[in-house]
Amino acid sequence: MTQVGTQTQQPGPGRTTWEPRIIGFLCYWCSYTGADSAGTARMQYPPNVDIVKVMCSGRIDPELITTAFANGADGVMVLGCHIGDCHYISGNHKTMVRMPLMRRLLAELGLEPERFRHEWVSAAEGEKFSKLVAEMTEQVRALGPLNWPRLLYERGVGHGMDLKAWGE
Amino acid sequence: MTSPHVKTKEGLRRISIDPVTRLEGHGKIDIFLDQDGNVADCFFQVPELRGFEKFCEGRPVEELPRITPRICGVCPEAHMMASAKACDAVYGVELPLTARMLREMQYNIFYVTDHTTHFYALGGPDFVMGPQSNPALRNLIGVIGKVGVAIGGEVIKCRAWGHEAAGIMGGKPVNPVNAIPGGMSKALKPEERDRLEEICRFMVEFGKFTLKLFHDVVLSNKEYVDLILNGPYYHETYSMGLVDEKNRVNFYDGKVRVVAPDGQELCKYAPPEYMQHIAERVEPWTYLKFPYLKKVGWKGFVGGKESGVYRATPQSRLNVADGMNSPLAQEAYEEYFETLTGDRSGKKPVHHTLAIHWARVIELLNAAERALELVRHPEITHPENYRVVCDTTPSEGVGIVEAPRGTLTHHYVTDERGIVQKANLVVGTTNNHAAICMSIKQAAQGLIRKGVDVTEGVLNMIEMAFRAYDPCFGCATHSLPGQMPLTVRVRDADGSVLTEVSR
Amino acid sequence: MTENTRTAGVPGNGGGEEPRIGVFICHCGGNISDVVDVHRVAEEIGRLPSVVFSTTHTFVCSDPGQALIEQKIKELNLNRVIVAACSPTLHELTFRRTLARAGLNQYLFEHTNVREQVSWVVADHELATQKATRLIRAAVARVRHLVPLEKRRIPIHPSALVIGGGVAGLTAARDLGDRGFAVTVIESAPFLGGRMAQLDRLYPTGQRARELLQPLVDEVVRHPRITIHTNAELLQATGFIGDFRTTVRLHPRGVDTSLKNAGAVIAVCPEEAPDPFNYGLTKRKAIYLPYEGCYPPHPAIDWKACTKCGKCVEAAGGAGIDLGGQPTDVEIQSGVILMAVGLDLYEPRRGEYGYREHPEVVTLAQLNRLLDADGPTGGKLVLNGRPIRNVGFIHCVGSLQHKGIHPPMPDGRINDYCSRICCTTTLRAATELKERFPQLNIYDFHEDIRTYGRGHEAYYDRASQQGIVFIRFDPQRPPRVERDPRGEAPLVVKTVDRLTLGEEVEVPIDLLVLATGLVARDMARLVDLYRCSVGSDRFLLEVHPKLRPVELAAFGLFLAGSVQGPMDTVESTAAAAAAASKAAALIAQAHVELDPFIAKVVEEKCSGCRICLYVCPYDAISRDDAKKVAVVNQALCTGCGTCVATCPCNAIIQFGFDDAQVKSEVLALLGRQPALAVAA
Amino acid sequence: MGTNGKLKIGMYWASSCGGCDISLLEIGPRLLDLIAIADVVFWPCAADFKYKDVAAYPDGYIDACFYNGGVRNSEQEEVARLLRRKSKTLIGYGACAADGGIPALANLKTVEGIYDAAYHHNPSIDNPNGVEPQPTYASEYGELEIPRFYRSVLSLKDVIEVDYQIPGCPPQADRVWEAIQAVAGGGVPPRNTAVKVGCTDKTVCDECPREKKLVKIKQFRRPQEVRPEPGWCILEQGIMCMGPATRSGCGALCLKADMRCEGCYGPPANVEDQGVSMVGALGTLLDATTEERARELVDQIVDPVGTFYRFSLSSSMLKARK
Repeated sequence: MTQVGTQTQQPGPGRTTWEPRIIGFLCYWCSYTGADSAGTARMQYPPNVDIVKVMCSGRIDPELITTAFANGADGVMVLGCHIGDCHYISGNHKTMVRMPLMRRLLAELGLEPERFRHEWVSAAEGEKFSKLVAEMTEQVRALGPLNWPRLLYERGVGHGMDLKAWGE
Repeated sequence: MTSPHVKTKEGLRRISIDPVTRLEGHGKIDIFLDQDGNVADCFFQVPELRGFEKFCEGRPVEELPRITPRICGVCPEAHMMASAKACDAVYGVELPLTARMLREMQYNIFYVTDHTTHFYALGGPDFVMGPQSNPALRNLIGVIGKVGVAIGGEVIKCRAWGHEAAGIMGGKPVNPVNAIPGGMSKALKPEERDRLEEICRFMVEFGKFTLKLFHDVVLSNKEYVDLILNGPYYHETYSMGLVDEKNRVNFYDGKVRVVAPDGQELCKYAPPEYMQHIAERVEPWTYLKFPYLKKVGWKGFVGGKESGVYRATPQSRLNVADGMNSPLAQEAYEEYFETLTGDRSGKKPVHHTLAIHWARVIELLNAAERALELVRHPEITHPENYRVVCDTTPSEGVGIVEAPRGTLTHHYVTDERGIVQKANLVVGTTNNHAAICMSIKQAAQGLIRKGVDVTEGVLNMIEMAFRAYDPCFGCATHSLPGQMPLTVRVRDADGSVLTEVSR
Repeated sequence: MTENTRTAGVPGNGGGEEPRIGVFICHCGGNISDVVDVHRVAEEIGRLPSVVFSTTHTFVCSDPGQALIEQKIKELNLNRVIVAACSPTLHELTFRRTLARAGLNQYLFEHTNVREQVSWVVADHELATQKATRLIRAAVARVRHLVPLEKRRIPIHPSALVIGGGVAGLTAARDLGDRGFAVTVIESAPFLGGRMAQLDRLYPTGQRARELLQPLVDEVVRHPRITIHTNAELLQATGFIGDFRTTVRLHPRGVDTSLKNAGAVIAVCPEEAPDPFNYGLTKRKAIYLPYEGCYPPHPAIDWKACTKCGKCVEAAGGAGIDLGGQPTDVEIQSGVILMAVGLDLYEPRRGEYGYREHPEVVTLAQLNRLLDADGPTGGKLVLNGRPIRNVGFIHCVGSLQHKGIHPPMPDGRINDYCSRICCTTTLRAATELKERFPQLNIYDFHEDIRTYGRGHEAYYDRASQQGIVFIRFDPQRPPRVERDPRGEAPLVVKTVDRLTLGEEVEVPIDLLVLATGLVARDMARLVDLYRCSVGSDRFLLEVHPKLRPVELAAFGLFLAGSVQGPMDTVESTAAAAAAASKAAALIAQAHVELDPFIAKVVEEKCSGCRICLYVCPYDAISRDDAKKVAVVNQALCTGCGTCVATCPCNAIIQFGFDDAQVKSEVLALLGRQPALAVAA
Repeated sequence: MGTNGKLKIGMYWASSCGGCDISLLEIGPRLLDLIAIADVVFWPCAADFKYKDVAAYPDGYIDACFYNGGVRNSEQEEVARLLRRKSKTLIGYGACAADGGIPALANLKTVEGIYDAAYHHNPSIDNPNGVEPQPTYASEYGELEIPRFYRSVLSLKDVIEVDYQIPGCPPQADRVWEAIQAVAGGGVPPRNTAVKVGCTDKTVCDECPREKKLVKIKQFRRPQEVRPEPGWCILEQGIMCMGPATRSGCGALCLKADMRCEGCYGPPANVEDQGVSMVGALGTLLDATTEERARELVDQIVDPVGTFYRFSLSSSMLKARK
């Protein structure tokens, strides 16, 4: 199953061992710019977190998070402006409420809480960003592959489910 | 569909009353014949398990009165009420008079609706049309044809009005939502009350009519009375039912009374004590458990004073009670025992399985009378007392009501936030599971013999033993208007089908 | 350079037709290509369905690079373009314009960040190459769902409202007026000039503040296109960019220009109140003029202090004074609004370095008033009669606060920022003192000294030459101010000097000056009325410090001066001028064009549940009760997308970020779609 | 169509409670209208037809077959496949068939846990030998069979292709009748898409008579803890009402009884996952401006998964992992 995840998640030649596949939803004005400043400062961090940009963390529909897990993500990160620093006044207040609730919901659905992380990263906090990515990558690596669709399939859920994407 | 490779012991034939499983689901009868063609053994299997007891864990206790009714959408009120009473106990709250009356009234109206369905659609046709009559007519349509279209209209009206009443009180006609810890979710408005009284008045008339119909069609028919009294439909078992402080039948509240086959009281327990009196056996060949009387003990599928097998049916409820809580039903109650015991002193109990139908009709009338009494109570529309607000710390509680199909027990344990940690449910029909197996076996033994053709009529008479209980395995065996389709496949030792009879 | 061209597909310009995607991967010199195998990436991406062209280029942002994009769009009928290069914050707009020049809708573009977020942070070439491939593959999936968008066009009323009559507000007003726009200035105080009027001499030139302010005020008040309202209170605000409607309440001044003998009239007034202009060092009458040459030139009445005794009316002979005036409300229409409300000075807590416990402890602002030739003491340095020998300055009072050491402000935060102007102001004052009173001993207690501006450092040098003693204290152990037990001087300041490697020092002090920092005004009303973004330092927050430094996120709102953070007069006027020119550029057009990335309610999907009405920070969503659906106001919407995540029916979409686009991106990143190597 | 030009319809019930069949009876007098336009060729609880009859029907014989209940064991899956073959149009009837319904809450538990509660550790159990039901059991006389118990409750569309679905627990009679007419009339929406009929494309809020005051939730309350103010939005009063994230069609009956919406009509149209849709909405409804307050309010929510997915766990994005 590890191989399954790996082959499709890591196209091209090279590594065949499993690598955590993490989706990071970032707000544009703070966290995405924060990621940029980590780059400008040439801070090295693991490549496992792929960034999806939205204008405000308040746009991060919980459905996007379940979409990521349901389609094979091993972890999900949600990063937004610090409270009080929202470019859109209070957009991140919604994030501030949704994410803890999301965390509980995911746990009750049987997902390790460590696979979901929600933090505030300002445009200036490139270092915090790179640290978070490194931490997240390691804590997900420690948990091993999630591969939710495969897992549900084995549980007998969704007999009609197409597992081709997972190499079957 | 028992698969062809199923092995049967040398020299035995298997009769599998099988589409019960397939089409109504949830019920499957296997009859094994010995070489002489006599019944060797008989199994009634319930292939359904949904795990409510487990997934109630983790739910907020106040939601169980809305979750557990989905155990049975035919008698959701029974679960809602038992669950709500368990919740009251969990919070240790005392209900105001209005709240208690609202619950009991809603429950009695439901009783009328439910018993109506069973008598006219399920049990009745056998008598009205005759047990061996043409199956195509042995159904509600047939009944209507015989006793008149007007009556059919009344039957449909009774159900329709019953569900209208449920809607008025409970929001949804099916799976109502209005019982909460501490009472009901809303008060009864005067205009709603007026409509309910109209409905209840009608139901009392309907109950009287139904009882008269039972007299005219059944009791005045020598053949039927003989079948009831002398057919292969007689077990002596313990009886169980809920009684009020005057030992009168009460469906909503009271103590559980159990009497021995000879009528002596075995015990009378309050809900929290149920565990000292009831235990449930597990058998590997069915998903449904077999409750029995702990004090007497489990001796297998046998009747008598030594066996813990008991029945919780309308007849059982009459057996354990000293009377009814409404005048007309009381008259009927006395007549019931006089007729069946032939003893004017009102000797009890009776054990004639088919007479359960009669008891059910008496209960129908009783429920209607009781509902009318309650709807007329001046306090019923009190704007405040329809509930209390729970501010105590929840812990543990047991709630018991009489479901139409038997004593229904809900038992919850919660944490201090009222989140359910453990749930135990002893469901109505389950009480009768062992007895049903015995009744079917007895009927089969009485009816299937060497040389006897297993005809459709024979099958129906086996089924009558079964149907008398109005069994509700996920309520699947309700058939409206017809009856359970049956096929008997007679297999030889290799399990291959020799003959097949269907209807 | 690698080219992977496929010519299948239907030509077109986005919107429904079969996508024809062109991908341009930038080497950025070697910034990207030294780590990422851009050729391999281009090759793999070239094999994705709908990608008809994929290539690499040394500098895609260069003229030849852009020319290549234009050429390929035309040549291959590309209807989607992806550039994988630096961060979109830098060149997204550049490439949008490129598309526009090529006649392709500029929003059929996606900018993938493979420099800041790949080549600069992932050393391993293989991993970097894989990551770049993933990100671009996601972009390919995303652009398939792009549709052509048009900018919003909103008509502009060619006028501006300036809130605040200080140096920033006045500068901005003049610049806008000179450009020919109608400008209204509203000032809450009865007089113009703000903080600057209270200053004495300004670094770096040492000129008198009011001498610089005077001509600006004259210019503004004489300006034909500028209307001024003093005593003006913000009441209501509606509307949006191009057509704001602001209602202000004009409180009565009590005095008008027909008053002739102001001096005599003021003299007869029996009521006195502390004079805020002198930071409470002196008192003033209930009818007063703050300083010589103020504007308006005629007095105002402090209604809190006035008892309406009528003495002034008698003295004035009945003319020019009205004690019974009522406020009037006026509505001001404007296309844009400039925020120029300035800032406040930090007021030390009682007991902070002995403040308000020892009369010898004053703030830097108060000292400036004392040094002022027109000040309360006519510039003489006396403090309740005593001659002064030792003067101490303490820096960073109310600034650079440290968690755990400084108690938090009422809102629970600490002022961890540098107020920027205090160091130089302190040194300027100290050097002036030393020049005017050479016998003084001056001690400068600081945690740090920041003289960052042009000519600022000169003050430090001069101070050193003048023998001013610098003592650097440890922020963990700030100076303690006590009564001098030996009575040599009223006070003694005890601290540890880090410059002398932790030597304990006790300095006798006659006058202790606290260099208080700058804090944001209480702008609750303003923030609420105009939906301003506020930073964690409580100052208003610009859209982007470099890209859009004087704009607020809500369209049509500009930041003029120190409302945005601590600034000296130089920076304040510069910022104001910048805001004015930005605003002018906007209202010079008949229409403004805004990015189309806004929210839209899909009516047939909306249940009218009203939940989105709670969410919009800009009140851009209302409910059409007739249709029972929500409606988004295009001009008010800033495109944050919060309502999209809120709507339980998925009835709200955000152009450029709708669910299909974002989800397809997620799926592609996870290796779902589009399937790899379809036509390989 | 039969020779008499009438529709042939069928009804089956699987892992459900029977409420669906009752609800179909609730169309009452119109039952006769139904008989007028359709022959019931298979409806165990309403007419006398046998499994072997169905097996004998040619494929596609039944014009419209209503299947209620989810799929929890091998038998129910077999029947589902059989009926799919025999039916031109197969309709998933009720919340269980459409989204798993309340029985799907069992997916939050392991089968071992379910057996443990049912057969081993509940207080009234007397099971000295630790017996559990077995798919096949060798009795003294011969082998007995019961269906295999699946590890999860599946929605019908997880097992077979479904043409239409009618949501609700149970579906409300009027809506059902409309749906039957629609289907009988050739079925307006395209088939084989599991498209939901017998409901509207709005949410329960659309039908709810209660009014919002546009105040945010300051504290969550449970039904037994408060008497809701009549006429005012239940959710704004802090009672976790699923109305905003629930498809309409029921007529907001529960709210008329002063109870919160349980969500029985499943996710709104255009929404895949009922639970996260509710989380999205709640994000803006809670009265929190600090993280502490936000956490405080979130902690007040009891049993999110059992509340947000009470009827739709089987059709949710993540189902459950137990």
